[in-house]
Amino acid sequence: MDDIETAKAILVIGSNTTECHPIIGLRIKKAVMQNDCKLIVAEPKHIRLCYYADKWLQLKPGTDVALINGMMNVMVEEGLADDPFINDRCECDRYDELKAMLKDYTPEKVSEITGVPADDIREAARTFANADNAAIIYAMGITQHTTGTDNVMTLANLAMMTGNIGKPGTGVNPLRGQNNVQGACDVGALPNVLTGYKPVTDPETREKFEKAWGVKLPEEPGLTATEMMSAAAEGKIKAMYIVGENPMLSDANLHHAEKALKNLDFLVVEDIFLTETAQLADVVLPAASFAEKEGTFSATDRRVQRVRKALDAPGEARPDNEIVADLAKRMGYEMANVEPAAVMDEIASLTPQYGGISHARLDALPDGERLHWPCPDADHPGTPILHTEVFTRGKGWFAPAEWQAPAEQPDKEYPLTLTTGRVLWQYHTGTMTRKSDGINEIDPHGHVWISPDDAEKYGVENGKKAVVTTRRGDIDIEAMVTERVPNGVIFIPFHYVESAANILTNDVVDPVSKVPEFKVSAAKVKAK
Amino acid sequence: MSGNGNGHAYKVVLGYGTCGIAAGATAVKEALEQEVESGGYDVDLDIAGCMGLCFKEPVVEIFDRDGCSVVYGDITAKKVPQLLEEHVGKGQVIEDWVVKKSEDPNACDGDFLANQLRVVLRNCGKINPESIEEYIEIGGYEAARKALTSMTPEEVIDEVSTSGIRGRGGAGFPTGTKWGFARKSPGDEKYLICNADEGDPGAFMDRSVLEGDPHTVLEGMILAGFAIGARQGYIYCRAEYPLALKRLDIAIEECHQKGFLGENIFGSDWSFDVKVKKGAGAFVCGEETAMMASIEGQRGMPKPRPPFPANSGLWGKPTNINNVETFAAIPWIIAEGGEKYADIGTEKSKGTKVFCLAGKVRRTGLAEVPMGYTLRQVIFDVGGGIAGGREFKAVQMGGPSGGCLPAEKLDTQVDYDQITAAGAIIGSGGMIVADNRTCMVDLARYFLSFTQDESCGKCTPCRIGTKRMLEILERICEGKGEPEDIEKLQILAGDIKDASLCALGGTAPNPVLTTLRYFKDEYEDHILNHKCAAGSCPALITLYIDAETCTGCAACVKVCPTDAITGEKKEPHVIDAEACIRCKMCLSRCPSESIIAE
Amino acid sequence: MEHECTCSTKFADVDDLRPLEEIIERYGSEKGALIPLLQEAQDAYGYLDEKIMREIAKRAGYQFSQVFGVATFFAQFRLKPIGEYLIKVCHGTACHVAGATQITDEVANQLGIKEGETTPDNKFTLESVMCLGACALAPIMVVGDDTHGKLKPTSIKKVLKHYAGPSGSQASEGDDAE
Amino acid sequence: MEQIKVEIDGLACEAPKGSTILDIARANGIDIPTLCYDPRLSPYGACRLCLVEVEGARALLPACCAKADDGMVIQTTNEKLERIRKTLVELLVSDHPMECQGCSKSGRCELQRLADKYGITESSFTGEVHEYDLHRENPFVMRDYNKCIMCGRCIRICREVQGVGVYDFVNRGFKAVPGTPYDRPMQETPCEFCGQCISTCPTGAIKARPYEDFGRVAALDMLRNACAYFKMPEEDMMKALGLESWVTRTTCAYCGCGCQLDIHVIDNKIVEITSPVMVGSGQGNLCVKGRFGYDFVSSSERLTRPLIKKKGKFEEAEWDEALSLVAKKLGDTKKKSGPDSIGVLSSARATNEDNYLIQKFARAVIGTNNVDHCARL
Repeated sequence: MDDIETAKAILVIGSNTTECHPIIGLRIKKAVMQNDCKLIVAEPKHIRLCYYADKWLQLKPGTDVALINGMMNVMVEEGLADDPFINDRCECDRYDELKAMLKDYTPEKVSEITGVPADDIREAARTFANADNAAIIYAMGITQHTTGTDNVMTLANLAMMTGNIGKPGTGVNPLRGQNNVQGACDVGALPNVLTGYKPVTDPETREKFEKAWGVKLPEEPGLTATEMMSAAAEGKIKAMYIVGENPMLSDANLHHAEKALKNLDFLVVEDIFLTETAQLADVVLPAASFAEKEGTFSATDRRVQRVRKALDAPGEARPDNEIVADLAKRMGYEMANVEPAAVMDEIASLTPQYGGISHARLDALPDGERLHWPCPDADHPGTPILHTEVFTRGKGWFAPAEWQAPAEQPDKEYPLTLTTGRVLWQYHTGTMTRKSDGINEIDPHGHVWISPDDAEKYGVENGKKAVVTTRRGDIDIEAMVTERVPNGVIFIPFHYVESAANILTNDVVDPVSKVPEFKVSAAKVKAK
Repeated sequence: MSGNGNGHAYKVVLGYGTCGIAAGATAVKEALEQEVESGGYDVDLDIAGCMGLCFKEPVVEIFDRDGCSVVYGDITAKKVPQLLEEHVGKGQVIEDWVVKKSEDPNACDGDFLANQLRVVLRNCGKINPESIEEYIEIGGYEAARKALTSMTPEEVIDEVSTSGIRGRGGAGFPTGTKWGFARKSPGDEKYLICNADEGDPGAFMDRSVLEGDPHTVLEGMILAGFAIGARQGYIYCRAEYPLALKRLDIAIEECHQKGFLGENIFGSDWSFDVKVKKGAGAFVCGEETAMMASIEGQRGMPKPRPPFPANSGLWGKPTNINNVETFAAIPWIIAEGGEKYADIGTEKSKGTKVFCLAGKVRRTGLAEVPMGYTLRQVIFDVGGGIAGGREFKAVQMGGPSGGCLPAEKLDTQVDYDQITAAGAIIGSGGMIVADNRTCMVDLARYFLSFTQDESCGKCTPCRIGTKRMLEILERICEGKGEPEDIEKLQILAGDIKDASLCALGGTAPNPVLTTLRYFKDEYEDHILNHKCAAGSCPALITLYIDAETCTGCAACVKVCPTDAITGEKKEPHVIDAEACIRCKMCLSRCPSESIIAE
Repeated sequence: MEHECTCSTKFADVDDLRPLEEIIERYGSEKGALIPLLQEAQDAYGYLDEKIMREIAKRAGYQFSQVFGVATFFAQFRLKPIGEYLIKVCHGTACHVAGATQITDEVANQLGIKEGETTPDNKFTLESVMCLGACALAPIMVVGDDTHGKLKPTSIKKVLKHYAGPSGSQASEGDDAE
Repeated sequence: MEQIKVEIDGLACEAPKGSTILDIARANGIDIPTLCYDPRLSPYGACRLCLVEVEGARALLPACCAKADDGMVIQTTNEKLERIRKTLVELLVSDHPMECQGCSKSGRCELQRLADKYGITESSFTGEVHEYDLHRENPFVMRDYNKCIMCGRCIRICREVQGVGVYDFVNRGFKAVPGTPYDRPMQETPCEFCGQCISTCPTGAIKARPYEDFGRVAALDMLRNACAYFKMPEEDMMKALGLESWVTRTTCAYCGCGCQLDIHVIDNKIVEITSPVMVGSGQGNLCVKGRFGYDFVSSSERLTRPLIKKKGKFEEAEWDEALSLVAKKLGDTKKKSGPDSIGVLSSARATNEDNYLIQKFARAVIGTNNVDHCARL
């Protein structure tokens, strides 16, 4: 991420970077303000980055694939693609297939789908393609769609087509939603892979871990979080152990989540607060916060950094490692040394990417204290930029994707498109930020953002309560009448339990990633 | 301009610059127009910029068919009918009103002009500044045409280098060298700036040139732009000079029409244009980096140099900045040759310099003299000595960055190095003459309060240092000075000079340092004896009425804010020293100058 | 001298944004045009109201803080309304030596206001300014657009009288130089 | 990269071309005092403390701005330079309330350090001092411009780094002061409360208010008063008291940018969060959450004992009881309905080590791959 500053063009799509990833936002701003970088922002609502943008493409929610295909159409038509890179580094027949598909995505047609003027699409395409090095930054605005996987593939197509892979200031850069999403995935907190993304279905992998752990391991991939909820609702999952998560505010279609959790025979929640989810639990285990324990986080750019204990946990709260180990012991499994440093050594021994990472090494590093994985051995300096020579899988693989409309379209009864997200002041379900007095003084409650025209149309007043309804349910929330959202679109941040946006969101998921479509639901609004 | 080629018997030219207008030239203009019309005189009426005879404004010059002229001063609307009737009607000169006659240059006050050598001011007062035709008629724009059509930029720079001219804005850096830097600095986009932000109190030659001969400045800029490779020029002019701004706008418009500015000027493949930027009232914007910040739309705060503007100036591009007087001399240098210019002046200071004579001198106005004249020549031969027959005490040169030179330095030659060695600077060329009623401590305090007021506040020494110096001086003027204050002033002055970010702060202590050098006794008098010998510092003087000359008119009584003056009508009055707050309001009211401050 | 100039121009009301829009449009996207924008806005409205500066910031793409910073840096900009006639007493060196302080005192005395203030009838605003470059006629002051030179405290009353009548009805004879 | 050689105080130094004199000096362990310098910002050259003498140069050069040329011979200290620096500090002190005891910046105030270095307790140049009102109208940023030394760092960091521009200088000369237009509260500006201005302010002019106000200050006050009294930097004082660990370097638990935090703890309470300058992804910059969002750690609502729901109500329990119950219930479910009837949700906010153990627990202990976290949410 440090090299973002050197990019000469940046496409930010589906990411309100300055509010959700403020420090990466600083890097983007620095690139624009001090290094003459051209910034293209593709985003339905007006975000702060728009002030710095050369081009703001105000697309309709859920039309990202169409927009990017449109930009690529322009690049092909105008000969702006990086042909040497494509010939050298990518599978050429796949590129031909992509080109064939792109023919239909003329700027005019795309303009109809996305609402972005055709000339803006052309200009954005030229700006991006003509920059020496151009980076793409995306976040949940790309992934939280039924077409999330297509969205990501399409962005990868764009980066490969322009040769913007494997150099400083380029790449397709996902911004992870939470501090250690990257790390949780790296160490196997996923149903289909073990650490280092090794599939559970691979016998060799299993054998390695079985040997290390001394037990037989299940062969079939497990259920994802959203599937577990459905399975719980159906009675297939009977007990759950939830550590530090709050699906009762973060899941799509909360009424469904509530039903699922209440249907469980047994629920144990381990957290630092009595969250909405913990309140449904049979047993609640008090955990230590990040400031009260040792360990590591892996940031969004694969930067592994230390977490250190700064103070003692309150009362009898215990760090997660001790609780899990204690529980395992009571269930007949002795976890060897669960001191965090020893655990990291165990991870390193089983995970090639983390092979050279240890607490001792991180602690001995001078300023910066980071190692980017892959870092296979103790002498390896880490890898800040991926794919410099070849792609992980060899030749670059273009995956053409046609645009598909979001699962739920506005209609007569629900004429508005609801999209959700975060605001600067709050974080996720507010477990942490809403316990901070100052932040609550500045940002005491949530708002539904609505355009002045729509506000008038639906009789909603600025600063007054409104009722927002979708097919899943309804919430009361204060209205903020603002030109930052276009007509036909409303936005609600999801941090606030008293006006929980996820009561409204659609729990239909992307077929591959299983990510729900938080970003698009059909909704209606009226004054309360 | 010489003669009047268009067939009239006389040409009557009215000096119509800011000084003239302030002295009532507009009424004179109307009267002239009305009288010529009603009297049916065979007269070509015209206006011109300031001739520099500020002490005689409004000024009217009348030319006959042979080009002989008579300059009349102190003309009012009431005098106009008589002037036309006598001079134009009867052909008789009104001797009492004459300032100068062309056939007898030294008569009357003519020696004011006769003792000058005018290069920069060569056209001021002679041509109508609002007419490009008049400028062209006397050879204007020939230098630019010659350079653009037959010289290389390097040749232009060489010619300027040969002339030896040094920047007239104050620092005295060789202009040719400066242009050479800008020329050599890499980059296609370069800028040229004309510094017309004449901020030094007491200097007004730039205003006079812009009002009297704007085309000379534009021609100088065209030459400079060509020489360094800049296609865009800016004139940064004070908003306090509305007439100069108006005439610049007219001149630029005329140039566009003639093809002297814009694309492919003079039929060459060179393009150059000029935009006027109006200053917004900050002395510090005379500093190059602050001026550029201001043109860029920022607070006018200077930046450290290096990088110098020649490498990284306006919008980060190579930029060359010269002041009005420098540009005004360039066309002459190109037309007449650098060597001819170099023949004038001293070894290290070539050419002429315009000084603004003001203060307690008899003849105030613009004096352009060859470098090397002595101060005595300027003040006494040109300026006619001290007004009111008082005694010369000091001359303040270079405004707030300069210093005060005493009588024993009157024979110093006017030349960058000698004036600097004496403790002042040539600066922009202000010369304020002080007589024995000017308190030198108060003058130093005045300049400090000026720089303190104009400090941008960026660097520590200037922002707080000059403030503390001013506070010490204020204490001294109020009679509350301590003996160690002089040492404190000296420490602060030295460190502020060394440590300040820009020239404003770096030169701010100069007025204090030179007054300490030449008039330390006055400081000591204030501190130790609580006396202001000049009778200037209110806290240190007493006012009394000379009973012998007082007529008892009671004019003073009416203005006294504390009713401290009493007396019977037509009898000598007295001032109650206890009640008197020494505001000196009465002093200027007294028709018989009977009130004395000591 | 006569007063044909724009001394008695009525300024636009700050609630009327049309003159400002015209100014902003004229400068378009010209780089670094903040100072001329403020100058023209002040010419149009007589001073820089918060509303006007906010509008300039928004429309011309500046931070409001930057606009305010510039407006408070330069002496020319005024954040408060002024009277019909702005009186600027020059305090350049020549004027200082020639008694500019007494001139300011006298004007203040005559009008019953302090430096920087406006008379209750909104007729006059008194300011001290740096050198106006007419040093040879020191001390001088400018009323509206008219320059008055070689002043003495005794001549102030007469000068002010010319402007004191109802708006635009100044006395015709105006040669105040002595 | 092209290298140049210079001599600083007699020491031969080598550095990449384009380095400033200050860069080279600091890289070689030569201390040049500064006040308006922050490596995060473009050089400014206003405080004049870093003036150095360069052989052959017409004037003293500010080391923070002046680029070194090959072969330069530089003196960073001599009698003249030290005299100037002393005068400058005295001038700053002459308009600064030297009430260090009671100022929470005591011990890390850059002006205080310099005043100590030059032995200045009060200025010999007395005169007018500013009397501004204290600004404390928002919950995060407290401004006391009487302590401002006009280095402009707050203005520049807000513009150059945060790209916001809450402040600019208002007025000029001695009257100039950084401020919001019309002195409006910061909530009425585009302020994002990132606190970058707090992080760069060299004196007590801009401070973090939460750490001033909320009853956490008693111990800190004592510490800082001690620092002021003994004229000791905070770190040295902590070391002297044997409290090395009071500042802990860790990684922010919010968005995933991976900013490095220094958590300052006294009496098991977080008293301030700062970020080390030029270290980690934030380079010393944080956002409102990272800088001010850690009240929750010491919240009274934290869970402190295990809870077991009995008859629909939570009751506090011993760890042993709670864990035994969980082990039994999970074991029973596994036995009855198979391991895949159990789901485990780990946390994207937990550490790598904890996540590893949790998935290991699911797979090795329960025997299911039903383990996931909220990556998708």
